[in-house]
Amino acid sequence: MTYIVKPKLHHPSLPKNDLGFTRRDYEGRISTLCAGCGHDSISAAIIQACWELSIQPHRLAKISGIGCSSKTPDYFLSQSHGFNSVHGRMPSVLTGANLANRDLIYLGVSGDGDSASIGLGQFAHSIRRGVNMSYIVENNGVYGLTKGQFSATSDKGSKSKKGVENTESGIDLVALALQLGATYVGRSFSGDKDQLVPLIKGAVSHHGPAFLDVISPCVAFNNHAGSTKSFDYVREHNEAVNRLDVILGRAPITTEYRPGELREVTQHDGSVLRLRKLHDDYDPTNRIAAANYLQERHAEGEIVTGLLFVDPDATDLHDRLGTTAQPLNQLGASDLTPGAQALAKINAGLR
Amino acid sequence: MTYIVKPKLHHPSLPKNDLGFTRRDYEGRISTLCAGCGHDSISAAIIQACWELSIQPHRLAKISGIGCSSKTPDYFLSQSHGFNSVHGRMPSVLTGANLANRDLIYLGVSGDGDSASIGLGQFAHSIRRGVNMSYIVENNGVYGLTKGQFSATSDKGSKSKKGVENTESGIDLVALALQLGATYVGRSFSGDKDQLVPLIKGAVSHHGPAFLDVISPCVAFNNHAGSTKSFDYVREHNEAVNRLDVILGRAPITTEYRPGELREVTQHDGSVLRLRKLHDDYDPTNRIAAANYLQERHAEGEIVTGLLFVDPDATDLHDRLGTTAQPLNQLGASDLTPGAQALAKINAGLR
Amino acid sequence: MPDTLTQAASSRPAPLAAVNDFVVKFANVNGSGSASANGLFAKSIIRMGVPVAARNIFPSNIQGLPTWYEVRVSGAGHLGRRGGVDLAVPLNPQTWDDDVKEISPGGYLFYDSTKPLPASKFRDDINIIGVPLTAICNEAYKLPRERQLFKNICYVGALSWLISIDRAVIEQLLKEEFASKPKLIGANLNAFNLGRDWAKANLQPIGLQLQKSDAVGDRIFVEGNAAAALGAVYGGATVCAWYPITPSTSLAEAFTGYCEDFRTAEDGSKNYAIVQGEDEIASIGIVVGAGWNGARAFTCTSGPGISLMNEFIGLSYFAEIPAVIFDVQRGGPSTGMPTRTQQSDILLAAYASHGDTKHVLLLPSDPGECFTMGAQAFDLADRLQSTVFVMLDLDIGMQEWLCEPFKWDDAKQLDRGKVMTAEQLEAGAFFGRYTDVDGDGIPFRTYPGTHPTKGAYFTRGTSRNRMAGYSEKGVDYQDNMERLLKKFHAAATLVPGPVLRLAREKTRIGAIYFGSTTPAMHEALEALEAAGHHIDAMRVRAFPFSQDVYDFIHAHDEICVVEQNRDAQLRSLLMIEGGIDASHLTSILHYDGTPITARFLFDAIGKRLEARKATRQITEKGPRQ
Amino acid sequence: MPDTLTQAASSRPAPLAAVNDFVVKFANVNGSGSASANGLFAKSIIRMGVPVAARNIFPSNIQGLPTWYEVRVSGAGHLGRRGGVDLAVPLNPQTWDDDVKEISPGGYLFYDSTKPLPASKFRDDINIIGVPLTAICNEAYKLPRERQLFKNICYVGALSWLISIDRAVIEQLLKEEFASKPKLIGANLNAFNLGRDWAKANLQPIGLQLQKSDAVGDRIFVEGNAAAALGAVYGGATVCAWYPITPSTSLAEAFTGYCEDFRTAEDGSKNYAIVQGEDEIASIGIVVGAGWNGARAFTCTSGPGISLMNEFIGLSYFAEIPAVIFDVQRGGPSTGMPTRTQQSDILLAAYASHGDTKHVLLLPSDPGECFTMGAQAFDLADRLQSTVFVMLDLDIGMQEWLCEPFKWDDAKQLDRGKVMTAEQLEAGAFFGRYTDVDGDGIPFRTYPGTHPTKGAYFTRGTSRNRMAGYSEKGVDYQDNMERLLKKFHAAATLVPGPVLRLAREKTRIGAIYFGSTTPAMHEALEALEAAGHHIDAMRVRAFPFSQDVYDFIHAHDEICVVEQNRDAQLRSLLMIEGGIDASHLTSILHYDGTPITARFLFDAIGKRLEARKATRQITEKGPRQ
Ligand SMILES: Cc1ncc(C[n+]2csc(CCOP(=O)(O)OP(=O)(O)O)c2C)c(N)n1
Ligand SMILES: Cc1ncc(C[n+]2csc(CCOP(=O)(O)OP(=O)(O)O)c2C)c(N)n1
Ligand code: SF4
Ligand code: SF4
Ligand SMILES: [Mg+2]
Ligand SMILES: [Mg+2]
Repeated sequence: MTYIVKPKLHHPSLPKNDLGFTRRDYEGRISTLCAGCGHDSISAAIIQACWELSIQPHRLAKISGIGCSSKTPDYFLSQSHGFNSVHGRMPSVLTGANLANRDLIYLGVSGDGDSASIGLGQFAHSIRRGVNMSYIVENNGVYGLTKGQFSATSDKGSKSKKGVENTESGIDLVALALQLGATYVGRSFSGDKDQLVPLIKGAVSHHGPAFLDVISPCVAFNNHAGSTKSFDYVREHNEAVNRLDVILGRAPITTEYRPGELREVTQHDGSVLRLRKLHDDYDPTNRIAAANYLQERHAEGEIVTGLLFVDPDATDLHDRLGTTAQPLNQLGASDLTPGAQALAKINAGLR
Repeated sequence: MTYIVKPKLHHPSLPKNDLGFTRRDYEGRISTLCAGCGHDSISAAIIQACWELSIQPHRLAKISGIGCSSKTPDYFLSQSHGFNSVHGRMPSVLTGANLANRDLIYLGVSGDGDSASIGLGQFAHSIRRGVNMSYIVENNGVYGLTKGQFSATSDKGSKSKKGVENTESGIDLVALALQLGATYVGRSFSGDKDQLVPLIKGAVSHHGPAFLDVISPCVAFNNHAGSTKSFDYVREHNEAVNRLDVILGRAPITTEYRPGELREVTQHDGSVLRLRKLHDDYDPTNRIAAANYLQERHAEGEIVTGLLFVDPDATDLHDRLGTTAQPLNQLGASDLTPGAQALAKINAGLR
Repeated sequence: MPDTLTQAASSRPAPLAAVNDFVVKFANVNGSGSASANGLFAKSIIRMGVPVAARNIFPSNIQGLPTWYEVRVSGAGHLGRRGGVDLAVPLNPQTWDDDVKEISPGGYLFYDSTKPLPASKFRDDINIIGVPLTAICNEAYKLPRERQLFKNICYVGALSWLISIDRAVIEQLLKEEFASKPKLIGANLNAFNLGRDWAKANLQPIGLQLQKSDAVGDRIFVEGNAAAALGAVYGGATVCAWYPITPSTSLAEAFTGYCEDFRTAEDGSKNYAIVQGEDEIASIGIVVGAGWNGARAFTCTSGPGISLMNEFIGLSYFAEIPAVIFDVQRGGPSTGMPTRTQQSDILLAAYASHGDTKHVLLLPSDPGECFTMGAQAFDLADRLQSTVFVMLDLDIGMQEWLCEPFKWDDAKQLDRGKVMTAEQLEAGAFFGRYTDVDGDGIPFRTYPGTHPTKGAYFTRGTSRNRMAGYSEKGVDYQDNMERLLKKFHAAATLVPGPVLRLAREKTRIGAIYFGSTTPAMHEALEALEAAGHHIDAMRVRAFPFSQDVYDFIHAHDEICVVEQNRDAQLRSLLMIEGGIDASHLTSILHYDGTPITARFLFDAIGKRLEARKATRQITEKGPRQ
Repeated sequence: MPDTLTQAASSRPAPLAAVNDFVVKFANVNGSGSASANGLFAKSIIRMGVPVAARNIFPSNIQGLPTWYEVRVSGAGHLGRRGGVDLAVPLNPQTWDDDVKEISPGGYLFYDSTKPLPASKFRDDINIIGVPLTAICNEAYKLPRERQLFKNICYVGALSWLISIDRAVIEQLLKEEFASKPKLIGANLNAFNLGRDWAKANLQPIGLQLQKSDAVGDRIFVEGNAAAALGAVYGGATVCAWYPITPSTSLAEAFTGYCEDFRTAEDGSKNYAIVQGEDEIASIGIVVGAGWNGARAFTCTSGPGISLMNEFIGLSYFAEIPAVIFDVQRGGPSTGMPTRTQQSDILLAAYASHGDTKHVLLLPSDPGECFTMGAQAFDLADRLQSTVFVMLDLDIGMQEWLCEPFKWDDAKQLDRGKVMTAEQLEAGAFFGRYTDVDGDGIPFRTYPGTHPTKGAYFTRGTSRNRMAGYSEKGVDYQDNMERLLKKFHAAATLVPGPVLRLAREKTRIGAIYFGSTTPAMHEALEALEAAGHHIDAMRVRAFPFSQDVYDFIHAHDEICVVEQNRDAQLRSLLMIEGGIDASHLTSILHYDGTPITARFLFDAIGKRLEARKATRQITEKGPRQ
C-alpha cells in the first residue's frame, strides 16, 4: 500500500548506532508482501545489519530484478537509491552501477526465479567477473509474484501446492557460486535472524563478489508439506556449519570457547569474521572441500548453512580493470577529453 | 567455399558399415574453416563415430548456434537435416526439436562463446531438464568467428595472442554439467581421435543429456604460447582417466587386462561402455567424487579427460513428461482434436 | 440514467431506477476471498438470463492490496464497459474515498455499517445502504478465517435481496461449485442467507432491479486465455513452451488442464509436451525447434516476453519456421502496468526484430474468436512457415466474457502447409527449400528424418540461395527477400478478413477498431447513430490487412481508428502498409490501462464528428474557389 | 567512359583512358595477407593527393574465402561507390569468372600469368595484362609464407608502374608502417620493386593514370568505427560494455585503444572501464546501470544485438535512464549477411520494445560525423535521460573513408543534463523525479549517493506518479506517458538538424537521404542535374525529425526517399511521425547488401523523374477540369 505514508515517530529511547541513527532510519515503505512472507524477514535482517554496521544509507545502492523478492528494496533503506530493474538482469545493472561509482556499497536482491531461471547467465557472469557486491537471493523455490510455478531451485521430487511433483533437478546456487569464483559464500534461512544478520554484515564488508542464498518460505505458494522450502522443512533439515560474528574494530573475545572452536578471518578492509565452528571438519577457506561437503550433505537431505566460503584476499572487478580510485561518474571533461591538441596528432596519423 | 561441389567418388574399396555406407556417406560440404582448425578434427571424429555406429544419417538432426564451431554441422552428415540457429540458443532449439520427434538422434554442436557466454543459461537448463542429446562444445577458449576475443572458458591468467592477460575466472563447463545433472559427461581433445571417437559414440548411444567438452585449438587466434587451449599446452597437460570402448552387440574381450583395469557399464539401450581405467582411484559413476577429482586436478593445472561420469539408468525429458511413444509431429487431427462432442460438454460447463 | 451514455446533471437526483441495466462495482482487498463471492454474484445474474460484463481490476501483488470487480448488467447485451458506477460496494477502507466519488448521482452505496463512519465520508446525492456485515458474521462465526471468508458470501446475500437475485439460482450455483465438497454447500448457503435475511428484515429492494430474461441464450461465460488455450488444443498444438508472466500465465495453465483432460491416454501417456522454459528466449527457441521439426508449437507471453523474443522471431521469419505466439498484452512500456490492459504491442509484433521483417497478427475480439483464431493460427503458421501472433490483451484474456458457444467441425483437418513427403521425394518431385514453385512465395519444406537420401537441407538465419545453399551474393539475397514479401502479400489473402458493420444511413464517415474494443465500440456506435452520427464501421481481424480494409478506407472521407494505446499503432500499420494518408485517419486513443468504455467512445467520436460538421459548415459558407 | 555514370554500348571499345578517375577492384582470398598490400595501394594514391574511396568486401569467415577490395580513384572527390570496374585484379581463381565479367568494356584485366589460362577465360572487349607474379616470387623467395605474402606487394609494384603511382610515396608509407620493425621496410620495398621492375621491363603504362593533385587537402582516411570510438572518448564515455559482433567489434576495440592511449594515468590507473559482457543483454544492462549511476556509458552492436536489447531499451525509455547504443548495421534479418551493409534497423531502433516507445536516432554520414555525433550522443542521452542510438552501418563503420579532419573545441563542457546536486537539494530545491518543472517534459534526476537525506528515489520500470511513487492509477500513468511524448518532441529541437542542398534551379522535386548513402547521392545529384533533373535534397541527421524536414517535404510535390533497406523504413517514420502522405514519398531502395552506387541512384531517380515528366505531359495534354 504505497500510498499510505508510514508514520516515522522517532522514539527517543530507540538505540542509536555510531552515526546516531536508529533502526527506523534504515526502514523503507510498508511492505506489500503477504503477511508472513519470508522476504519481509530478510528485509528486517538487512535493516538490522546496515544499522549495526553504521552504514550511511545514502552510500548504499539497492538493485533488484522482478518478483516479490525484488520488490523488497522498496521496503528497506528509503534513503538509499533503489532500482527495481527487469527480470533476471539485476547482476548486469548492478555491475554497471558499480563501474560508474566504486565508492558506494552495492546490494543486489533477487529471487530464485530471477537468478536461477531467467537470470542464471547474469548471476554466473557477475560472480565470475568479481563484481564487488552483496548478492542476496531470497530463495523460496517458487515463482511468488506469478503465483506459484516451480522455479529452477525447486528440488527434484518436491511437490507443488497442487500436488504436482517437480521432475527437473534443482539448481544449487551456492554450489554454482563456489564453482564460479565467488569469494564470500553463505547460506541462511529467513527464519534464523541470528545467523542471517551477521552473514549479511560479512557480505557487505567483503570486498569482492559475495553471495548469500537465503531460504525464504513463500507462505502463499510454497509452505506446504511436500515442499523442501517450507518453514518446517528448512527448520528440520538446517545444518549450520558455523556461527559468524563480524567485528569492525577488533573487539576482545569475551566468551569462553573450546580450543579450536573459534576461527578468525581478517578481511582486506580490516574487518574480522569471527567464526564459531559447529562442525569440526568444516574449513570455510577451502573452496573445493566446501563444495564437496555441501554436495555430500545435500545428497543426505541436509541444508548446510553458515559462512561456507570466504577468501579474505579477494579482489574485485575494479582491481582487475585497474580503474582509477575516483568514481568514474565524478570525472569531468578535463579528465576525459584528450583535447584539441591530441586530436590534431590523431588526425596527422590518419593521413 | 560452399559453391564448389565436392566430388563424391565412391571408391569401391572403402570399408562399409552395417548399413553398407562408407565414411564418405557421412561427410558434408567442404569446410570453410581455417586449415588446421581443431573443429575440423571434431567433425572428422563425428563422421567416424556415426559411421562406426551405423547411424542412418537422415535419422540424426544436427543443431548448432553461431560461431566457427557452430558452422561445422554443414561439414558433416549432409544427409541429415541441420539447423544453424542463433547465437547461444542451440539448447532450446534442440529441446524443441526433440519434443517434436523423440525418435531422431539429436546432436548439438556449440562453441565456448556460444555455450559458456551468451548461452550459459540455456546450456544449464537443457541439461537440468534432461534432454536426450549429445551436446558437444568445441572449446577453443576464444571467439573464433569474431576474431579472437577471450571467451568465458579462457583460463584466468592465460594470455591472448596480443599478450593481454585474462583476469576473469574461466568457466569449467564439465564441472557445471556435472553439477546440473548431466548423465553422461566427458572431456576430450580434438587432437586425440582415439579418445574422442568412442566418447562421441557413447554420447550418441546414451539416453539422456550427454555433454562433451572437446578442447579444440583455434589456430588463427588461440594457439600461441601462453594460451591454455593451444595444441602444445593441451598435449602436455592432458590427463586421461580412462579409455572408452563402445560396444553395441556384446563383443568378447580380446585383449588382456590387469584385474580391475576394466570396467563395463551397460546402458539403458543395451550398449556397453567398456572402460579401461588409467587412474585407479577414478570412479565414473560417482558424480560428487568426479566433480571433486576434476577440480583438484584442475587446481594442479591438469586437464582431466575421458569419460568422467555416466549414469546408465538415466531418464530423459520425455520420460519425465510422460510423452506418448509416437513422435508428436506424426499425430493427426484425430489424435489431437477432442471433437465437437467434447466441445459441447465444455460449453455446457461454461454456462 | 444508466440506460444512456450521457448523464444529466442535477443537484438532487432521484434514486436511479433501472431493470437489468446498471453497473455494480465491488472494492475489496486481494487475497481476502472476495473473488469467488463476486464471481458468484455475476454468474447468478447470467443464470437469470441477463447478460453481464464483468471485470476484475487487480493489483500487481499477491495479497493485501486493493482490487475491484465491476459487474455491468445489460439486458440489451452490451458487453463492453459502459463507464460510471450505479451501485458501489466499497469494502476496502483504503480506497473508500475514490470508490464513493465514482458513484453516479442518484446511485447507491452499499457498505459495512458495523462501525459508524462520519458523515463527511458520504455524499448527499447518492443513496446509502448500510449492512452490519462484520457484526453479522462475527456473531455467526468464531474462526477469524471463517468470519472473513463468509462475510463475502454474506454481502452477496444482502445484495441479492436488494436487487432481486433469485435465491434458487444461487443455491444451484453453489451446488455445482462444491459438488465434490458437499459440506461447503450448506456453509455457503448459510452465510448467504445471513445476509439476505438481514436485508429482508431491514431494507427495501432498491431501484436497480433484476428480472429473468432469455437474453443470454446459449452463450458461455469464459476467459479469453482459456478459450485460446482450447483453440490451441483443437488446432493440434502438441508442444507448448512458456514462461510465467501476467496476464498470459493462465493461457498456459488452461492448455495444461485441457491437455490433461483430452490428450492423455488411459495408460497416462500424453499426446503433448509442455515445458516451462527458463525464460522467454528459451520458450520461443523451443517453439522454433519444434516447428522446424514438424510439430505445432506455441508460446504465450506478454510485452516483455515479446521484447526478449525478437531475435528468434526474426529467425522464424527469415529461416521460415512456423511458430505461434499468443501475446496477451498489458500496459507498457517496460514492466509497465502488469495488471492493466492495453493494445500496445501491435507495432512491435508486426515488425519484430532487426532487418526488414513483417509478421502476421490475428486480432480476436472476444473469447469466441480466441478459440477460433487460436486454432487457425496453427494452420496459418504451417502454411506460411512463419510466426503468427494472436494478439489478446488482459481485458479479453483474463476476464470472463459472455460469448457464443465454441463450435467445431469434426470434418476439419489440420492444414500442414507445403510439406514434401517421403513419397513425393521418392517419386522424384523437385525440392528446392527456398524456391517459389507456384507463385505465392511459399516454398516447400521437409521434416527432418523424412527420406534417407533426398530432401535434407541445412536451415540457417543467414542468406542463402533457392536451394538452401549458403550464399553471400546480393542477387540471391534480394531474390529471397522479394519472395518473402510476396509471401506476406499471400498472407493477406489467407488471414481472417475484416467484419463490416454498416450504418443505417449512407455515410462518408467510417471507423476501424479491433480486439477488446469491440463491445464498447458497438454500443457507442448504436448511441452515436441514435444521436444522428452515422458511421460505417469495420473491425479488422488480422495483419496484413486484406484489400477490403483499404477499399473501406478509400470509400470514406474520414476514418476514426480506435485503439487502446498512445501512439496509434494500428493506424501506423495502415499508413505504412496501405499507403493511407495520415489526414484520412483520425485517431481515437484510450490508453490509461483501464478497458475502453462506451461512454468514452461516444464522447470522443461524437466530439470529433461535431467538430467536423462545424468545419464543414464554415468551409461551405466560405467563398467558392 | 568512367567519368560519366552512363555507359556507351560499343562492340569494340577503345581502351579506357582517364586520369585520376577510375575504379580498380582486387579479388583475393581472405587470410592471405592481401589486405595490407591493397591498403598500401589505396593509401599511396591518397598520398599523391588524389581522393580515393576504398571498400573491402569480405566473407563471414576467417580464412580461405573470397574477398574483394574496390578502390575508386576520383580526382573530383566522389567518395561513394560509382558502380562498374575499370581495372580488375582477380587473384582468386574461385571467383575469376564473375570478376572478369564485371569489367567495363575497354577496361583492363591484370592477372597472374604464371600458369597459362585458356582463351575462354578472357574477353575480347577488354585489355589483358599478364604478370607472372607467382613465378617472380617463387624465384625470389624460398619460404612458402614469404612467397605468398610478398606476392601481394609484388602486384602493387607492377600496378604502380602501370598507373603511375609514385614510388617515393610507397617508400615513405612503408617506412611509416614498419617504423618499429625496420627490417621489414627493405623486404617489402624489395618485393615492390620486383613487380615494378618486371612491369617496367615488359609493359607500358595503361590508359588509367594517376597524377599528383591537391584534391585530398588535409583530409584524413579513417574508419567510422574508429571515429565513433574517438567520439565516445571525447564525449566523456567512461563505461563501455559490449559483446563481439561484426561489424561493430572494431568500435569497441578502437575505444579500448584510444583509452589506453589517452585515459591511462602514469601509474596505470584508468579513467574508464571496459567490460566484454557475456552477451548483448548484459552489455546494455551494464550501460543502463552505469547511466543510472551517473556515468556516461555505451555499448556497440549490430542488428541481432538490438533485437536482444529490446527489453532494456524499453526500460531506459520508461525509467528515463541515459544510454548510448552504436548500432553498426549489417544485412538483416536474423544472422542475415554479417559482412554486408544495410540501413535496416531504423524502424526497430526507433520504436524498440513493447508498449508505446520512441527513441532518438543519430544518422552519421561519414566518419567525421561518427566522431561528432559519437560525442554528442552522450550529451543528448544525459539531457534526454533516454537511449540515443548512433546508427552507423558496415559501409561507414568498417571501411576507411576520406573525410575532414576531426575538430574539437577545448572550451566545450559535458552537458550532464538536469542533475540535481547535493547543494541544490540542501538549499531546498524541489525534487520530483518525474515532474516536468519547466515544460520540456524532462524531469530532474539525482545520482545515487548524492545527499544523506534528500533526493533518494526508487527507479522502476512500472508506472509511478510524478514523485516516483509506485502507482497503478490510470491518471498517473497517462500523465507520465504524455510527458514522455512531450520530451520526445523536445528531442526534435535538440538533435542535429537536417542539411539542405538546393538544386541550381527552383524545383518541385526533392530527395531525402541519410547515412552512408550520402556520397553516392551527392554524385548522383550532380549527374542528374547535368542531365536536366533539378532536385532539392535534404540529408536527415536524426530522428525525431525537426520541423525543417517536414517543411522541406511540404515545399515539394514529390520527395524521393533513398534508403538501403527493403521496407522503406525511414519513409515509414516520416509518415508516422510527420503525418506525411504516402503518395508524397517515392521510395528509392537498394538493399542487396552492397553499398549503394551513384550509377544505381542516377538510374533509379532518373527513371522515376522521366516517368513523372511523361505522366505530367499526358495529364497536361488531357482535358482541363
Ligand atoms: C521478462 C519477464 N518475464 C516474466 C515476468 C513475470 N514475472 C514477474 S516475477 C516472476 C518470477 C519471480 O520469481 P522469483 O524471482 O522467484 O521471485 P519471488 O516472487 O518468488 O520472490 C516472473 C516470471 C517479467 N516480469 N518479466
Ligand atoms: C546475438 C549475437 N551476438 C553476437 C554474434 C556474433 N558472434 C558470432 S560467432 C560469435 C562467437 C563465437 O564464439 P564460439 O562460440 O566460441 O565459436 P568459435 O568461433 O570460437 O568456434 C559471436 C560473438 C552473433 N552472431 N549473434
Ligand atoms: S506470494 Fe509468496 S513470495 Fe510473494 S509476497 Fe506472498 S508469500 Fe511472499
Ligand atoms: S578462426 Fe579459429 S575457430 Fe575459426 S575456423 Fe579459424 S582456427 Fe577454427
Ligand atoms: Mg521465488
Ligand atoms: Mg570458441
